[in-house]
Amino acid sequence: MGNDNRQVTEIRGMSLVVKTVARISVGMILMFGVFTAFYGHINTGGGFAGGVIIALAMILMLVSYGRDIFTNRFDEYKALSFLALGVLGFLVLMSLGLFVKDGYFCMNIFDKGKPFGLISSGVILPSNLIVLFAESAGLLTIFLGLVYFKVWKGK
Amino acid sequence: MTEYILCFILFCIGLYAVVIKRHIIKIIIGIGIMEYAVNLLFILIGYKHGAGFPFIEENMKVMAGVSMVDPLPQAIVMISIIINLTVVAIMVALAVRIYEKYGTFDITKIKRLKG
Amino acid sequence: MIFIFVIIPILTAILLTLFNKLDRRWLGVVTSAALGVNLVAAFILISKLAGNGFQPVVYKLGGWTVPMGILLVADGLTAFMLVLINLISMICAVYSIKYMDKFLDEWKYFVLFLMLTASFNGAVLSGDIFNMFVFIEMGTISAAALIAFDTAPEELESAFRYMIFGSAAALFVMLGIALTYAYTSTLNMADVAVSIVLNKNVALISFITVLFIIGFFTKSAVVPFHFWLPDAHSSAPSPVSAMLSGILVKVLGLYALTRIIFNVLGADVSAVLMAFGVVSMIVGGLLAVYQKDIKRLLAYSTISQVGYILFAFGLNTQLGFFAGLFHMFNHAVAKSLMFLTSGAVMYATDERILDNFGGGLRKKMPLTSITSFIGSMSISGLPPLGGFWSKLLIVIAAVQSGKYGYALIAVVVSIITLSYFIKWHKEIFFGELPEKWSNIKESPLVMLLPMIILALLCAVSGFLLLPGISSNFLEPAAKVLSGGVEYGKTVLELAK
Amino acid sequence: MITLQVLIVFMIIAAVVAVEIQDLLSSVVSVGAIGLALSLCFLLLKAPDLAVVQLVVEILVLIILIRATMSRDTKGSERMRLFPYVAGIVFISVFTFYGYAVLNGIPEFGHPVMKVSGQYIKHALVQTGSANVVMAVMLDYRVFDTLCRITILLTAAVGVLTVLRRESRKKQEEVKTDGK
Repeated sequence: MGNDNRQVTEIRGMSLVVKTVARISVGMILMFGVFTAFYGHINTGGGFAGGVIIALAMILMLVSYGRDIFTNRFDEYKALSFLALGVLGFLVLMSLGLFVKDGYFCMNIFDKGKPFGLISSGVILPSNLIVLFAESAGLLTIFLGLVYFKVWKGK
Repeated sequence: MTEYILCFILFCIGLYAVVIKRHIIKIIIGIGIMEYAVNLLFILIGYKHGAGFPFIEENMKVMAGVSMVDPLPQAIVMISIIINLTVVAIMVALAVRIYEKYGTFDITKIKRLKG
Repeated sequence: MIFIFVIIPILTAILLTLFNKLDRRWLGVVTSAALGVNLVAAFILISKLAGNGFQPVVYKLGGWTVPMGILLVADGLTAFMLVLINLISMICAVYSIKYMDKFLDEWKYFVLFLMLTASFNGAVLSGDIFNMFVFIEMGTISAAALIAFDTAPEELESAFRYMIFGSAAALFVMLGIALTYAYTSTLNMADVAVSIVLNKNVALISFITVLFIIGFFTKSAVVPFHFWLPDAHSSAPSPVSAMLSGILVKVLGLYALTRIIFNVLGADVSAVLMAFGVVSMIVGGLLAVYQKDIKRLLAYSTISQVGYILFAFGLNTQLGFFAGLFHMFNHAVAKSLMFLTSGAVMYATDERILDNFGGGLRKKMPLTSITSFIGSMSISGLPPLGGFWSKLLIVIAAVQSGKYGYALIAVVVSIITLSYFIKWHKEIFFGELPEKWSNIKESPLVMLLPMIILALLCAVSGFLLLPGISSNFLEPAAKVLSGGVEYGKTVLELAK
Repeated sequence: MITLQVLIVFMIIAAVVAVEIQDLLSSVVSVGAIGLALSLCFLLLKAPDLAVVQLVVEILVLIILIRATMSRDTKGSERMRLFPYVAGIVFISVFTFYGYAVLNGIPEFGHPVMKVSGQYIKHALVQTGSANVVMAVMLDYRVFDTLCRITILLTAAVGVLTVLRRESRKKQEEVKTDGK
């Protein structure tokens, strides 16, 4: 009797130690990814590094907790539509320059703000955030595609 | 000069793996090595002796044209790293599917196409 | 406003991924509508160019001056390529509305198709070497995924082989870009051209040219690097193989090669281009005669026709460039017509090996057989059709620049072309109808319409030579190529 | 710089190991070693953005590669074929020698001709307001590249999903009813 419930918790994903470490560290990794994206135009990183870090945090959860945490609520088509929304947002942000008087397509029309403050470099901060959102969704789609393929073969 | 030559040798090892090796995963690894070598060459070109990181700090007098490393290759390599990631991802997806259909990773055995 | 050529396909692709529950007809209609808008914009661009005497139209992205930002340049050659790309991709999109009803997940096909077209338009428009490389990479990835669309073992293997050759070629091009940046420390094509003219280090420029030549010859399937083309074209869905052999081989390969070698580096490589052109003419033609698979035969004939175009460019004379570009137009139109007709035949009969066709399909599929006859005769150069005029011009250009031997080879190879296309037709369309094909019907209207349009284009393209039309369609493109390095100076003044 | 040359030599050795070793998993691990050494090289060459991105992307490539080889650890049965081996060696030696003879055309290592990026450094803070010049170049001066790069990510994501979907053709009876 005793080992039944222990057995149940063991079925999906890796051992308990990995799960607890993952559960603790995922919050920090996500925060680090968002921090890199927010302060991209001041110190290193930026939208790209932040996006990949956040995708890695999700993959850490996926690997350590097994596939079923995602299967019902979230599949790769939802992730793909997030990616498409991200790219659409980036396109809209880039085409804002067209509506200015003699603007060009990818023009940085927001005001430049205080040189070293957070809100300081016009279009670069919002585009960093949009790239963060699109990048993590895209890499997650690619990884989910690769992982779920194995599941179909299994069923 | 020696850095450029070492980078060329790394590129050639990747090229060797792609041309000679028959195992699909080895070919993907060869493409990966070639991509690393090209990215490294781009950054080697942009390096400047005794120059600082390409950031503008608070107190730095930018107008004096203080020496910085070349930022343009860094922007280009940042873009080409992720392109290489997508190339490897698509090749791995194809390799997984080929393994499931053919049952082997050896490219010479996968000769269903004639002519 | 010339960035809309790239943005409209990307925007429609994004909308299609978001609303992918649409019915297949709506997806196809939206795709071909977007490409139709592109085609109309290409014609407007030509009229604008003709207006101010074919000065290149320059668009400074983001408002930055030349060396700082990226530049989109549309001169005579770009306008010609834009018309060619958008014309054929719109027709292939209309064709694939009906062709795709055998497949699941059509929205993925149309998204990748739009991305492929966006990468062609971007590669042709961009005035920046690295930007052209990024578009070439986008074209390689979307073409590989489209080849592997029907996930049968052959498709997967040919997509993998195409991906190896494509990314290896892209890496050679990237190595060339790295060395050009090290030498001239700018990435803008016009800037590179001007600074190379100032201080010319012949050894380094020849090494960079060799790198670019290796990369772009692999992309345009010239003989020593052509191993990916027959597999990729014979296993891709027909509209995709029509796009691949009609445009991808010409835009990512030949256009990029000529633009960088002639306009940016200004290197004198005409002997190399001619030699490789003649070799791939002969090898492509000879190999095509022994093929059993209908699409593989067309793929090898693409290799030999690309050899014709390369040979014409290698002559390095104004008439040579004119004949090469004209043959590029004719071959793109006729070869995509041939791939569409072979797709229609496979759609009706699900049979692709020449021997067990038994012929006689023309009784059941009259229109398809007529259009495919026009297409094949246009490629092999029957007098009234377009292919004859371009091959004639190539032979005249070769004779004018004193290359009699090569001109003779060109004529012999066009006779070989005629032979394997007649074999192609005899096996499929002529002769009496075996009983197993008795119940097939003519291909549906949505597939017939593109074929008829392309067949008319084949027949009518002879009129492109009239002074009125050719002076603002083919002539400026040839002038840009034969102009060589002046491209850099004109673009720099305009973009000040 | 000696440390840089030592790192690149280490990468070359790891590349040879990655290519020549029979066992798949250890060759994938040595590719990971090359990627991490490359991230160190970027740090030495004063490119911190790239070090972060390369390190993180390297982990993702490693996961994807291990994912492909995990359950199929077949030994690579390599029979040494002489002709392509010799052809490869000849082509590579010609390529390296030609490169070596030509490389003195490029400015010496460490003295780049910074015609355009000199402008970037001078005007980045004023024109774009961002302190990180690399981010300024990527997201403001050459932002069209970033736009294309995100579209490439979308293409690759849709491409991976097309390659990995279960069945690609409708069942025959479905086609008959549908294509009436």
